[in-house]
Formats: sequence, structure tokens, C-alpha cells
Amino acid sequence: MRFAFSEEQRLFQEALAGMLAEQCPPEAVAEAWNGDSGRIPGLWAKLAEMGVVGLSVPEAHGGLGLDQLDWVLLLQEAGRAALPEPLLETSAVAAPLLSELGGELANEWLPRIAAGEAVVALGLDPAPWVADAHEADLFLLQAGDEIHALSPQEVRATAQPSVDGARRLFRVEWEPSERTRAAAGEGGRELLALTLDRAALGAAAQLVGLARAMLDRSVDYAKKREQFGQAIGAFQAVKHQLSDALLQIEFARPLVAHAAYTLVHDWYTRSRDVSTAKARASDAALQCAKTALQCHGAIGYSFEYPLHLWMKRSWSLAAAHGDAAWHRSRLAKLLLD
Amino acid sequence: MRFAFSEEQRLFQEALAGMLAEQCPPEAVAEAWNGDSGRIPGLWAKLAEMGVVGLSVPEAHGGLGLDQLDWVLLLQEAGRAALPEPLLETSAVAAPLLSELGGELANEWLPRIAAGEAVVALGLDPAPWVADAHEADLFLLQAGDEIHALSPQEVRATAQPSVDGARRLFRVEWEPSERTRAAAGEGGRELLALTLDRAALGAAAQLVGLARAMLDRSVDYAKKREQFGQAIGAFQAVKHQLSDALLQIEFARPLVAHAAYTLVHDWYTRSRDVSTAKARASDAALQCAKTALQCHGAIGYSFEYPLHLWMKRSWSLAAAHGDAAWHRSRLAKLLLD
Amino acid sequence: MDLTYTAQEEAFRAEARAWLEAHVPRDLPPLDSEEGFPLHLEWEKKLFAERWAVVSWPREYGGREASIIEWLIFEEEYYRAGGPQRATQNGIFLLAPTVFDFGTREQQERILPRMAAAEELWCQGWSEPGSGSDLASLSSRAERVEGGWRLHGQKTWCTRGTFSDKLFGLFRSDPDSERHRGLTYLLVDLKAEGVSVRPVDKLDGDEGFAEVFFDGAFVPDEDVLGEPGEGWRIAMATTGSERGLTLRSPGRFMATALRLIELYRRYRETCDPRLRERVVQAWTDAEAYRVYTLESVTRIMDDAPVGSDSSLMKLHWSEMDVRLHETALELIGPHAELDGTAPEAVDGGRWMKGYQFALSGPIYAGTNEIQRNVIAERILGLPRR
Amino acid sequence: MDLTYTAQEEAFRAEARAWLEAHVPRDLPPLDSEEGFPLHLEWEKKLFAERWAVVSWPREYGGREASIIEWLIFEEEYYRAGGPQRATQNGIFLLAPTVFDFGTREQQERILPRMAAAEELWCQGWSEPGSGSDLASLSSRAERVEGGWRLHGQKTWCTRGTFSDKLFGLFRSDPDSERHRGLTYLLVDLKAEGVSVRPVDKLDGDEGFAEVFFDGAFVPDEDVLGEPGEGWRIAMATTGSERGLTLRSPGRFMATALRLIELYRRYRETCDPRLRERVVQAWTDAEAYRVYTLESVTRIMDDAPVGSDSSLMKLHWSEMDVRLHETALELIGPHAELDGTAPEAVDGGRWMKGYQFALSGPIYAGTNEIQRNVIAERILGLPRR
Repeated sequence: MRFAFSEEQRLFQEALAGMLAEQCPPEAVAEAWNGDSGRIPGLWAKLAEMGVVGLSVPEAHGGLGLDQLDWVLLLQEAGRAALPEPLLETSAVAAPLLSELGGELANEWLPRIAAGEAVVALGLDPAPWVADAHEADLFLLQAGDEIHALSPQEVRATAQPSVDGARRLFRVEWEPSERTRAAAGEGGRELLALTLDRAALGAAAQLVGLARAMLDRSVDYAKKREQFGQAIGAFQAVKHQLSDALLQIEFARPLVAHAAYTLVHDWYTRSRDVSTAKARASDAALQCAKTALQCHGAIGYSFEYPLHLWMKRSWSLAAAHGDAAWHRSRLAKLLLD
Repeated sequence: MRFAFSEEQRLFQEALAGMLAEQCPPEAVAEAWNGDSGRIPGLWAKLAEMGVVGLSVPEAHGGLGLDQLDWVLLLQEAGRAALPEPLLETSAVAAPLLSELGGELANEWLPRIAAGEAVVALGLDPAPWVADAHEADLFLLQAGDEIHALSPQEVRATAQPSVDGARRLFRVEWEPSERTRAAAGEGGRELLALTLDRAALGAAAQLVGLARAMLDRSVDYAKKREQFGQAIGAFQAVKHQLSDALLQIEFARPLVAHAAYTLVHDWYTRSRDVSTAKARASDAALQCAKTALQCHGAIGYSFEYPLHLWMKRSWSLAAAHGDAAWHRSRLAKLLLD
Repeated sequence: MDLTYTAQEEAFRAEARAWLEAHVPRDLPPLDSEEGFPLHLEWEKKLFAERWAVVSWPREYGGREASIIEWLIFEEEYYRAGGPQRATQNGIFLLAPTVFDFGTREQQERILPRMAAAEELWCQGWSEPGSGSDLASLSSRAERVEGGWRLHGQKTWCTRGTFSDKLFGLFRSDPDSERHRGLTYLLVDLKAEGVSVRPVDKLDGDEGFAEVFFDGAFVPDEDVLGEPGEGWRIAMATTGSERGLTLRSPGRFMATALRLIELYRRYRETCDPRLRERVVQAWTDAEAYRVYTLESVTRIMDDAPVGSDSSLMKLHWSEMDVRLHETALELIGPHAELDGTAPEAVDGGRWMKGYQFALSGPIYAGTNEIQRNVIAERILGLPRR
Repeated sequence: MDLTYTAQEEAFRAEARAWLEAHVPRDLPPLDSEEGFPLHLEWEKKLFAERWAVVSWPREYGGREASIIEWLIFEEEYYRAGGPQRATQNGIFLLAPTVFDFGTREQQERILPRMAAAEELWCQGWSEPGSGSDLASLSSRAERVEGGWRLHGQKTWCTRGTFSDKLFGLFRSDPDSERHRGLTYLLVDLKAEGVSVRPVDKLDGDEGFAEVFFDGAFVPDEDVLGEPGEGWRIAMATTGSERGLTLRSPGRFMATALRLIELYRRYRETCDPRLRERVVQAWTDAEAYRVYTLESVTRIMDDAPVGSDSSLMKLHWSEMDVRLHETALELIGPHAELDGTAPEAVDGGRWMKGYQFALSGPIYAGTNEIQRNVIAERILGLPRR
């Protein structure tokens, strides 16, 4: 029994954190949101170079061949920086799914993903939306128990803009056919369940990072901002709100790591653990968003100050791949029925 | 439009408050809880003398002939004093029910109630318990749409002690028969619905008084108790908890008066208004109980200090005649379906 | 206790309802947007023309001399009919009560009708970069000069400042004064020389705020409200009076609660079952506020002191508004995050937009932390420290 | 990261489970009651006889030298089997860690085995009538005399003081000292001359507390723990260390959560549908605490500083415990208020009893208000004032 990330995992986290601090400051995020693609120019290539984009791509296909546990700290950092890149869907979810689908699909797309040359859009229940359809090179879409692989030419995508400017959402219409079918039946069902768990867990990891970023920014602000002759952080009401925010984060954070472990080791508790992590990470991020705004006051409410970027990203990811209510409802079935 | 009690109603309230301050101090309540009957010796007779016991008994039967609106402030005071007498069931609920049942039943029992010589126990859905069976002279019990009147000899009562030492609860077993039937059919249904609304509203009024008493006691304590060189009431965390308690009370209190008005005037919103009042008064009292204990600290947790009497009474009355969840569920049917 | 409306009140309601149902504009773009603003102005002018803009005001200033109960009725009907947020609200609800109480007859005649007619739009100038909750720490100053005052300094979070013509606010007129003393309540022309206005966008991207910079702008003596140096007392006098009610009438929240019930009916088959209770709870929040207000208004009619009621009301409406919108967003689930421009946005994205607006409630007009302090100290009598 | 248990750990679990399932007593009366107390002592003696009383202690003091992971496993199994609250807990969890760290060899040998064997029961003497959360304000004093100290003053809220043999606590040994200085950690014989103990009943009517009065009682030098005057440092040294974990093991809360799930299954047809989600939420509370503890314990095994984790844990377990019981009480609805003596009380009234106990959680061992201050100041670095 040892509940700790490895030195290597920590170093990779630090490296990514350092890179994002430089390449993905709030101003760049804000600019990305206003841009056509929602991305920071050149950043995806740098992430690919670093190995992050291809983290889950098998070494044989040019990636690092790592797993969901290796993703946890990296996605936390992506969340902390409000990284406006398709890291969750393409790298943390689509890449392992393609490996599992195998065959031509894996051979064709995995090397391109690892090289940062392909973006994959995912259409998975229970989400009605498909993210990244505007730039996707490949669509992996669910129809019942089946997974289908389609090219951009084979789908009609209608933009459904989110309040989160980097999450470009779409309603995608398409026709399943034998030709596009990549998995079906029991195998399809299992892969879809695993993929949903990966996606929910990845969103949970980002939410923990987002929550922490909002808390840290609020703490910094509360130390500096003075009212009534003292830093507002000296007021007990502010202290207690921020303590509660930390409490929420700290009791969600280990659940994410725990779920990643049981997912990687395919414990029978996998879905239960993922739902626990996603539900609590969503709650934590939503609470931190409110607390951060309240502790900032009016400045937090202004568009020029970057807090709203983190807040909106939290709202979006808290809803993505099953919101807290959806996951608690799944948990209820697993625990109570 | 005028939302205020009359001068007369206020004066009656003050008179009762003054009398209870003298006759029903915490020590007397604690002693009553430990006693056989759960009552303060002689107090019921004094309340009868004052007219409170027979408030709803028609003047022709020796009462004051007043209505539910006149009860609101009095029951608040009864709650505030944690009065350990069967005022709610016998006086505020059974008396008007007997008037409505009329006939022999009314002629026989109403004068005795007004004189403080009879206690009536009520068995009404959704409560599984019958309060006061140990001292009741008459039982009014529900069976489906029917109301039955039984003598103590005709029921078997098994004590089900509550944490509230003055609420003597019983499981009552009995056989409905034609002889005991006092109302049935549409008339029975309507009377039962009205009676339940009266009972729930009466409990709500007491809960508002209980909540206020717990808040007032906590405020007094917080002003006096010093820690870290200042009164604990000067700490913002204590202030905010107590402010929240007041907020809950103040937004429940007018709802009770409002529901009493619509009940008396038989508006079609009567049940909706009663459920709103009971749900919020229950919530307010439960929150105030927790807040009061937290602001008192260990002393509030000791049996010698009287706070626990108010807390337990709140737990009991919050559950009585439909708890908050039951009333919100009734509201949901009325509002949403 | 008499909770029925008089025949006159019922007649007033019927007239308001008929007019509003016939005239309330549908689907206006946001007030705080370039395209929405002129349409909202047009609506305000229509309201004024038919004497619905300021029903409780004297007839000479465009009102109907409606009672406070009638005013509540008007508000219920206004929001029931789906009327938009009032473009003139900072003037008619925040400034006007003070002008009525402290303005000269000349000021009242000059200011009030134009304000109500939306010919002159007012924004508030309370906050400064260093003074938010701690309003008394403000440092923008008014320098005494011949016939008036010259202003220096900066105001911020001036709601809709870029769309406004005038600003009202406090300025430090006695350079040696501290805190609440030595402040003067001034009415400032935003088009005057020495005033510059910079837009500051809100959370939702709309142009909601402005920063206003003063560089020697001149304010004539006729635009001092009340006595110089008495600004704090004047500004505070109307909070907690009957006018404290006016900005957040129960009608608005009850209308939102009823819309939430409609929304529940649309989503009841698919939403989380626990939301049923949340919707009920939201309605009881609005109902509690409505009933509390009836009691409060009765006290006002009896000339009883209303005291710190306004702090309790502020806590209740601001936190209720957040809960109402959170419940709505949970009901619509994955649609919650959609922007109003999304084809599948529910109700044109009003719930997310409303949520973002609701989140400002616990912050502005005295943060809820301050309100809780006020309640603890002024109502419960807990020690200040 | 390796979340599997070793073969040795699994074997330990199997042995503990088998023994506990065979021996845990059912339906004991409350520990804090006249009739329950001797039965609980008997159970403690049985635990000690089989080396299950203090599994992590050295063998010479009656333990098994179990690792911290094994200790967590033991706790899980203890509460899973329905084991009662530990009569020895104030000794083995609160005092023993300090005796291990600061006691002399002689003190350890004299105190620890008898404590673990329940031959000598310890109660804490932290609070005084004027010193609750503000522990450093205590005023009970120890006067230096030949060969020891004479005590004057009063302690209060001494849990199970009337059933205990000994008391540990801080006394002001330097009459000129203030706050945290000049305090000495003393071990006091409650049977000694000059000590009197008065029972104080708890909320639930059980005899849970005592007040202890000192009127010149003598404590010999051998019963000073650590250096005189160093009491504060000594008392604080073990909070926040691995021993900070011991009083509230995740096993207890997970066992309660699983019992709550059982309860839900019994009431699911009749209870409010929204309670389904509340039960799930309660389970995730317990699971989050379990997983958080695994992470914490790993840091302890790595000798990393645990720091103010204990404040976060205290907030979490104490508020979780209240929520767990509130959910249970809502599930059983009108049965919630029944006393344990009522024939129809659910599960012998354990949920109401447990609720009343849970309500003390946010108060004792540093109120949750204090814990939130600690988190804000020590972890987040916010200014003290």
C-alpha cells in the first residue's frame, strides 16, 4: 500500500507546469477564446514535442505508452492553466481508445496523434455535444453499443457555442454504417464504458486543477486587497470561505488519483471510483468558482480580469461527461440497488 | 392589504409571555420532563383560567371563540417557553375539530376543554404516533377518510418515548366501529385535511418560537462568553452563524401568519401555504438548534444547561404532523403536477 | 390582518396587466449591449408616456401617485408579463429617493422628469479602486472653486456608465477629513470637460461597467445634493427606508420562480428526481420573500421604523436568486453551458445569463459579508469587536 | 502508487476479522452509563488479553507492533464487526502518543500496559470553565512543593471523568506566566486527597462528563510528563503527527456509511426520493476520508511533514458524521425522535443517539471555527489579523 505519485510523475508535472506558466498565461487563454480556433497558436506542437500529446500512444506508434495514472497530475496542470487545447479528448481519451480498437484505425491515427498532427472528436453518451468538431481529423462516435469512426466529410456539425470559449461544442449529425463501425456488441459496450470512465476521470482531474487555481488566485488577492484598514484575508468570513474551498479540493484530489489507479488496474470498483471522483471534483470546482468570485468582489466580475475564464471552464467541465448528479445517480445504482 | 396582528392579539401574546416567564422557566420544564405526566403541576389550570386553553372553544361552550390567526402568536410563545402542555393538540386542533363535528360530541367535550378539565389525543396521518395518550380523556382517531371518537377504555396505548420528554408519544391500537364513527366520506375527508393543516400550522408556530428562543439564548451567551480576550460574539464566524439563524427565522415567521390567515379564510391556497410554513419553520428550527449548540460549545452539550430541552423539542416538532420533506412533497404535488 | 386587496388595488392591477400584456417587448437583446440599449430606451420612453415608468411618483413628475401596495402590484405585473430589466433603474431606484428627500424643489423639477422619461440616464459612482465594501475609504476629491467644485480622482464599477449621461456619487470635499466625514454628494455631467469614461466588460462579456476618471471636471453648486460635507448621511438615509425595497421587488423573483416551474414541467421526465424538491424550495424562497415584504410594507405604512430589514432582505434575495438559477441550470443539464447564440440554447440562454447576473448579487450593494455583520451588530446587538 | 495490500497485511486482516467476528459483543448499553461501563471494561480486557487492544504498540506493552497500514486495517475490521466505542480511547489515543514521545522509560513501563489493559482509565483535563477553545488561557495552577506539585483550580468537560482513575492535563506552574508559557503537563490521580469529581450529564442524558476540582492535591515529580514549564509544546507536539489520525479512523465512518446504506434499503419504498442521493453523498464522504487517509499515511511512512492535515481531517470527519446521521434520521422519519427505550425505536435508537454524539464533533478537540482559522492561516497563509 503506497498512495503517492512517483518522482518521475512529479517531475513531468513540474515540467508541464513550467511550460504552461510560460506558454499559457491568462492573456493567451483569453486571446485563444476570442480566436477562430479557440487555441493558442503553436502550443499543441510544443505539447506534442514534450510528449504530453502522445502520452498514451504506445511507444511503437511514437508515443510514451503511459496510462491514466500518468495523466492525473498532467491534467490537473492543464486545468490549473485553463489550457485551451484538446488534450482531454484527443490525448487522454481517444488515443487509448484507438489503441484498444487496434488495426488500421490505430496504425493510421496513433502516430499522427503523437506527432500533434491529428485531433480526434468524441461523441459519447451522456454528452449531447461533440467537442472540437471544427478542427477534428477523425470522429469517434457512439451509436448505442457501437463505436463508429468517421471522417469530417461524413458528419454535419452545427456549432453550439459554450460560455467556455475554448470548449468548442457541436451538435453532430451522422449516419452509422457497416463501413464506419469500429466496435459493436459486448466489446463495444465494454470499450464505451471504459472510455466514458476515462473521459469523466480526465475532466475530474482538470476540475481539481481549475479549483486549485481559483483558490490560489483568491488567496493571493485576499492577502493584498485591503478594506477597512486590513487585508480582506484577515477577516474570518473570508478565511472560512477559503478554508472550505480547500477542504473541498483536498478531499476530491486523492479520489481522482485513486480512481485512476483502479481504472488502470481494472478493479471491479472502477466505475464507482470514477463517479465518486467526478462528482466530488465537479462540486469542488463549482464551489471554488463561487467562493473565488465572492472573495474577489467586483474585480472578479469584470471581463478584463481572468477569473471568469477559470469559472466558465469549471462550469463547462463540471457538466462534461456526466455532471455530478449524473454520476451520483450512477453511484446510486452501483451502491444501493 | 394589511399584514399585522391587532393590538389585542399582541396584548394577549404579551400576557401569555409574561405568565410563562414566571410559571414555565427552564427548571420547571426540565422537572416536567422527568415527571410522570410530563407536565408542570397546575399550569394547565392557569392557562385555562387565562382563556388560552379554550381559545378556540365557541363562547357558547365557555371559550373565547377565536381562530387560528389568534393562535399564531400564542403558540409562538408556547414554543419559546418550550411549554410542556398539550396546548397544540387539545386546544388548537381538537377544539375546533370538535366544533366542526358538532352534536353530542361538541356539547360534551368543548365545555370540559375550555375549563381545562379534558385532554384530547389525536391520531392523524401521516404521524404514526398519538401524543398525550397517557392523560387523554378522549381520542379522536383517523381511519382512512373517517374520524372516530373513542374513550381511553376503548384503545390500547403503548408508550413510545421521544427524546422530547414532554411529548409523550404512543402507538395506539383500536377498532373502528359504527358506534365510534364521528365523520366519514367527503365530510370526513375535508375535516381531516383541515385538521391536518391546523396541526401542521400549530407546530410551525411553535417551531418559530423555539427557534427564536434558541437564537436569543445564543446571542446572550455570545455576548458574555469570552475567549481569546474578547466576547465570542465579536468573532465574525459567530456573528455570521447567528445572522443566518435570524434570516431563517425571519423568513419563516411571516409565512406562519400568512398560512393562518388563508386557513381561517379558507382560501384555495390554504394547504399550499401551510406546507410552505411548516417546511420552512421546521428547517429554521433545526438550523437554529445546530447553530445554538455550536455557538454555546460544550456548555450547550451538557444536560444541566437547558438548551437541549429546546433542541429536542425542535427535533420532535419538526417531525410532527409532517416533516419538512413531507410538506415539500405535498407542495410539489400542488405546484408542479 | 387583512390580506385581501381593495377594489381600487384590484382595478389598478387589471389596468397594469392589460397594458403590460399588450406592450411589453419580447426578446430584447441585453440592456448592457450596443444593440440592446436603444431598444430598451425606447421601451422606457413608452412606459413614461403612459405613466407606467414611475407609478409611485407624483403626477407632476410623470407618476400616478400609486400607494406602496400598488407599486408592489405593478412590479408583480411587470415581471409576470416578462418586462425587461429597467434601463432607468439606477436613477429611479437609487438616486430619486435621495432627490425626493434632500433635493431642492428646483433640483427635483430639473432632474426627476427627465430621469423617469429616460432622457437623462444616471449611473452610480460609489466604488473606487481602493474602496469597495469599505465605501468610507474613498479618496476622489472635490476641490472648492468659485461657484462650484472641481473633481479629481476615479470611480469604478459604474454600472452602464458608458451608456449614461450623468453620475451621482460621493466625493471628498474636505481634504483633511477622514472616513465618513467631509464627503459631498454630487451630481456630475459625464459629458463635461475633464471627465472620461472607459468601458469595463462584465463576466458575461456585455459592456456593463465603466471606469470614470475626473481630471478637474467642474460641477456647479446647483448640482450638490443636500449640504456639502453631509454626503455620507445623505447617501445612507434612504437605505433601509421604504425605498430600500424598490430595487428588488418580490414580483421579479416570483416571476422567475414561476418560470422555473415551467422549466421543470418541460424537463421533469429526464431530470434528476431530486430537482423536484429543489424547484419547490426555490418557489418557497420567492413566496417567503413576497410574504415578508407584505409585512415590511405594512410597517412602513404604519410609519414604524424598518431598521435593518433591508440587510435581511438583501441576503435573502441575493442568495435566493443564485439558488433559483442553479436549480434551473441543473434542470437543463448539458444545455446549461450553452451561450445565448447557440441554436440549442434553452430559452435563449437566459438561465446562464441570469446565473451570471445573480452571482453579482452577493457582491454589490454591500457584500453579503457586510450585511451579515450589520445584522449581527445592529439587529442582534453583538459587539463590533 | 500501489494500492494493493501485501500478503502480510491481508493475513493480518483475516486474523483480525475472524477474531472480531467471534468476539465483538452485541448491543452493549452505552459506555457512559452505570450499567454499560463494566461491560465495556470487560471487553477492553478481552481485547488486551488477545493483543488486539493496541495493535500498533510494542509487544512489551501489549501490542503487536503493527504498521500504520495494519492499524488502519484493524480499525476497519473493528467497526465493520460492530465493535463499540473504546473505553480506553482517551488514554490510548490522546495520552499514549505523548508518553511514547516525552515520557521516561519508567513512566512508559508504569503507565502504558495498565492503560492498555484498562486497569487504569484516563480522562483528559484540558478545558476549564473559562478556557474552552482558548486553551492557553487556562488558570488551574500547580504550586511547587517538596518532591512535587500541589494543584488548585478546576477542570471541566473531562470525558468519562467519573469512571476514570487518572487525569492528564496542563497546569500553570509559573504563576507569573501568561498564555502558552509556564504550563506543566501533569498526570493526576483522581483518587488522591484534594481531588473531587462531580458528574455532568451529556445532552443525551448519559453521564458523560465530569468537573474535577483540585484543592491542594499533591502530584509527585514522577508524574510530570516532560520538562516542567514545557507543557504547551509537549501537548501540541502530537497533534498533527501520525497520532493525529488515531482517534478518528476511516473505518468507523465507512462502517456507519454502510449501515446507512442498509437502512436505506429497508426504507427505500417509503422514504423521500431525494434521500437516495443523500445516502450516496454520505458514502462518498466516507470514501473520500478513507482515500485521503491513505494518502496521508503514505506521507507519514515517507517521514514527510503531515502539517495541518489534521485540521482538514477534523473538519471533514466531524461534518460528515453530522450529515451521515441527519440522513439516517430523515430516512426513518417519524421514528427518528424515539428514544432507545421505545419499543419501535429503529436499531435501538442508535441513529438519534449517534446524531447527538455527532453534534459534539464540531465542538470538541478544537471547534471547527478554530480549525478553519488554522487552515486559513497555516496552510493558506492568510494574515492572522
